[in-house]
Amino acid sequence: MHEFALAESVVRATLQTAESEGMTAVTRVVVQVGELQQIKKDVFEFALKQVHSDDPRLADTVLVVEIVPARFSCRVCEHGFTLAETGEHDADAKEAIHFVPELAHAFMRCPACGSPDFEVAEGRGVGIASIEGERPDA
Amino acid sequence: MHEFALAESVVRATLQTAESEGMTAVTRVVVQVGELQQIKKDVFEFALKQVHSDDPRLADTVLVVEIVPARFSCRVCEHGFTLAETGEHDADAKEAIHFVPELAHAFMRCPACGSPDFEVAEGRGVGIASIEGERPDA
Amino acid sequence: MLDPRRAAVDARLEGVKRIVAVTGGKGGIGKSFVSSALALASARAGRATGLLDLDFTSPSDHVILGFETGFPTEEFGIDPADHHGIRCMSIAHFAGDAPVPMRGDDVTNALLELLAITRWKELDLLVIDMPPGIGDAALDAMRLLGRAEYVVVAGSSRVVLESVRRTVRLLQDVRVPILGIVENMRRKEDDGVRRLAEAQGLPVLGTVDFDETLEDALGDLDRLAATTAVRSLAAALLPVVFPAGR
Amino acid sequence: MLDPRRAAVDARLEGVKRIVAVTGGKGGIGKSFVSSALALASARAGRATGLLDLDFTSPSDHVILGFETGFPTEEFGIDPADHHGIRCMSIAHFAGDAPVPMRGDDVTNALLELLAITRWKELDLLVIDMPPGIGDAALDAMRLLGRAEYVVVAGSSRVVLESVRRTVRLLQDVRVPILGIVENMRRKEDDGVRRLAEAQGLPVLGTVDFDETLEDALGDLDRLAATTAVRSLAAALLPVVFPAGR
Ligand SMILES: Nc1ncnc2c1ncn2[C@@H]1O[C@H](COP(=O)(O)OP(=O)(O)O)[C@@H](O)[C@H]1O
Ligand SMILES: Nc1ncnc2c1ncn2[C@@H]1O[C@H](COP(=O)(O)OP(=O)(O)O)[C@@H](O)[C@H]1O
Ligand SMILES: [Mg+2]
Ligand SMILES: [Mg+2]
Ligand SMILES: [Mg+2]
Ligand SMILES: [Mg+2]
Ligand code: NI
Ligand code: NI
Ligand SMILES: [Zn+2]
Ligand SMILES: [Zn+2]
Repeated sequence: MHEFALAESVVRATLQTAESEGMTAVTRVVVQVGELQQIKKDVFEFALKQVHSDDPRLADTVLVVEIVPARFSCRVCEHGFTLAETGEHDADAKEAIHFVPELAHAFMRCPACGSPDFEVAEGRGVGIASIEGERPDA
Repeated sequence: MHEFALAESVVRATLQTAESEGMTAVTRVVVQVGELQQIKKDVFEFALKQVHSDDPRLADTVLVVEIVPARFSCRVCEHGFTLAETGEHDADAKEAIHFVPELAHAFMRCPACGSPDFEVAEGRGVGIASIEGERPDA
Repeated sequence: MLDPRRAAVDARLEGVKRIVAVTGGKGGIGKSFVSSALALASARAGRATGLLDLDFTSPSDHVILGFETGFPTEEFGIDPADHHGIRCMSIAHFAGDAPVPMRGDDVTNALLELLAITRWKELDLLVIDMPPGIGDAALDAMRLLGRAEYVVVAGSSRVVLESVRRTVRLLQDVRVPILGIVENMRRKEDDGVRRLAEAQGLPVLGTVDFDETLEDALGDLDRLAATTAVRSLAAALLPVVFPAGR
Repeated sequence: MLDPRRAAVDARLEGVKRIVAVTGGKGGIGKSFVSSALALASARAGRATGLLDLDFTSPSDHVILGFETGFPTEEFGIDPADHHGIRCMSIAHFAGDAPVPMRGDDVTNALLELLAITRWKELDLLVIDMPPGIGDAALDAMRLLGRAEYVVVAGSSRVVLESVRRTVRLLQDVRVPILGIVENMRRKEDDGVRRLAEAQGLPVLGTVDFDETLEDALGDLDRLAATTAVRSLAAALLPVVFPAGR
């Protein structure tokens, strides 16, 4: 469950933003989770709730977790591909990529030319798409 | 005058594009030259004319050379700056950057924080912005 | 898109009293040996010690210290496995012996991810085996590990000296604190490293001779700790990292 | 924006009969020594020879062969200076001894620029001293130098072997031709390199012992050419690079 560490990062970053933007309450946070990292949405939602700091600004926050499909693009042959097209991977490869998505380059290959030199164009890991909140002056 | 080598690259790339797009004549090529590389516009125009291959498709090509101002952005302190703001550089530094613009990282520093870890956001080297031509079917 | 990991990095290192980053010029100079030996000596001196191998291309600390590279346990993050008192983290834990060809952005991402999820907890010393070169990995490590103090490994070959000189200039340019220089793999009397150190205004913290017995001791902590190489390295660095009474 | 440099790279290498790229695992293994020694031996065998140092972080060939690092002459591009029959190109020609901290994109750009403007003209052999690591520099060099054949430098330390194994696996993954492995800096009999080569189905092209006299010969071509190290390297590689009758 290293999802807790990621969830905690999201909460910290949210509070930093709330602080710097002078929010008195955070109403909505949209978190995007890349398909590549294979984080289970419910596990992450659970983790986010657990680490939901006791900061009052987070008391009524609506949390939206969206999974972003992974898209790859090969630097050698320019082929674009999806996660499914990279084939089946063994449990160790999946676990490694779950921890550090860049390990895709150790375990996945371009289905067209076999190169490990591809770009993860989308759907890598955890990002915060938006943070909405209330400001005293608004 | 290594401008000739760059000019020749432009001509080669132009002919490759003409070939792959089935152009019978290239009417207009817009080349953008980054300020950082300090290539003199007239020298480059002269070089381009000299290497203007005897390919008939280039016989009446209008060549436009535009200088693109350099813009830098520091990765450490996020300061954005221009070439002028990096101060005066000695002849060797200028010459090195003229050959390989990335040597800016050896000789220039962020004027705000002193770091060499900045991005050349624009105005690096030579690029072809557009190639227009006539096709038999057009 | 806001990257939440940056917010976590400092928090993950909150319980670490001191961060010593071992760098040098080119590869093969002994950065991994010095990092591993320092971590070993620190642990044997009773200090809570961590070791982070940031060479994603050729991780070596697991070979030198002989720690297992299976997946670390997950516990509200990942928990660096304890190897006889040294808490170790390396890309080899995840990649095994597969090559990990990564471009600059990938390196930045992998580094951020590791720093954001690894829970070092309370440490007296975290040793960072710095990535070779002065590209994305090294620049990001310097940027993200703001509290690190640097030890520069040098050797007396002219090839090595030229590259160490470049590295020191870069460290000075980016204004990180440099503890000093360690001369490694000395084969004969030579003052190249001392002169470089003087020219840059840095102390030579110690000299480690080339040690014929080191290779056979790799992976065996007791034998390693007894080598002349590890003992001279410990004598050079422990007093600097843990000054008397601290 | 279309990058015109890609179109030039192949043209610039048109007159080059053979491209041999020297790679290895970690740094310090002897890639620059092997590259420089091969170029030296080739030139002394009367072949038109070029040497391109692609280690932008720690360029070393100019130290080993002692060539000047002033700006090369411009002549419809840049003209690699002739150094006693070896036409040499290195980032050191431009950067002098300043460190060149570059991120991945910068490395890609600098590499493309160098390849697009350097006029090698007619060469029997161009030796590429490959960038260390398996990041942008190495991946781009492999991508852009499509005709290169690889020589892998290895050593018998366990630390080195593990990293060489990773490199060989990557070369095989990207399907570039591998001429074979050279064992360098051997200090004692040991079959680690031979076993690695067998396991990967590659020939061991030769073994170069650690040579105490090499350091003092650096920068002096006559002394270098007379060292045991350079002579055994030449004996190992010249027959492969220039098979009898070619
Ligand atoms: N003082 C020493 N005596 C003998 N061998 C050494 C010494 N220091 C390092 N080595 C060996 O030299 C090789 C390169 O050292 P390493 O620490 O891996 O360098 P780096 O991390 O800088 O690439 C390894 O095989 C290592 O065991
Ligand atoms: N066979 C050898 N005998 C003695 N010293 C060597 C030998 N091969 C390389 N060296 C020395 O080892 C150091 C590292 O070699 P180098 O070629 O720079 O490695 P790399 O390019 O792989 O980083 C240099 O000081 C070099 O002179
Ligand atoms: Mg990527
Ligand atoms: Mg840049
Ligand atoms: Mg190392
Ligand atoms: Mg080298
Ligand atoms: Ni997990
Ligand atoms: Ni010029
Ligand atoms: Zn592909
Ligand atoms: Zn700055």
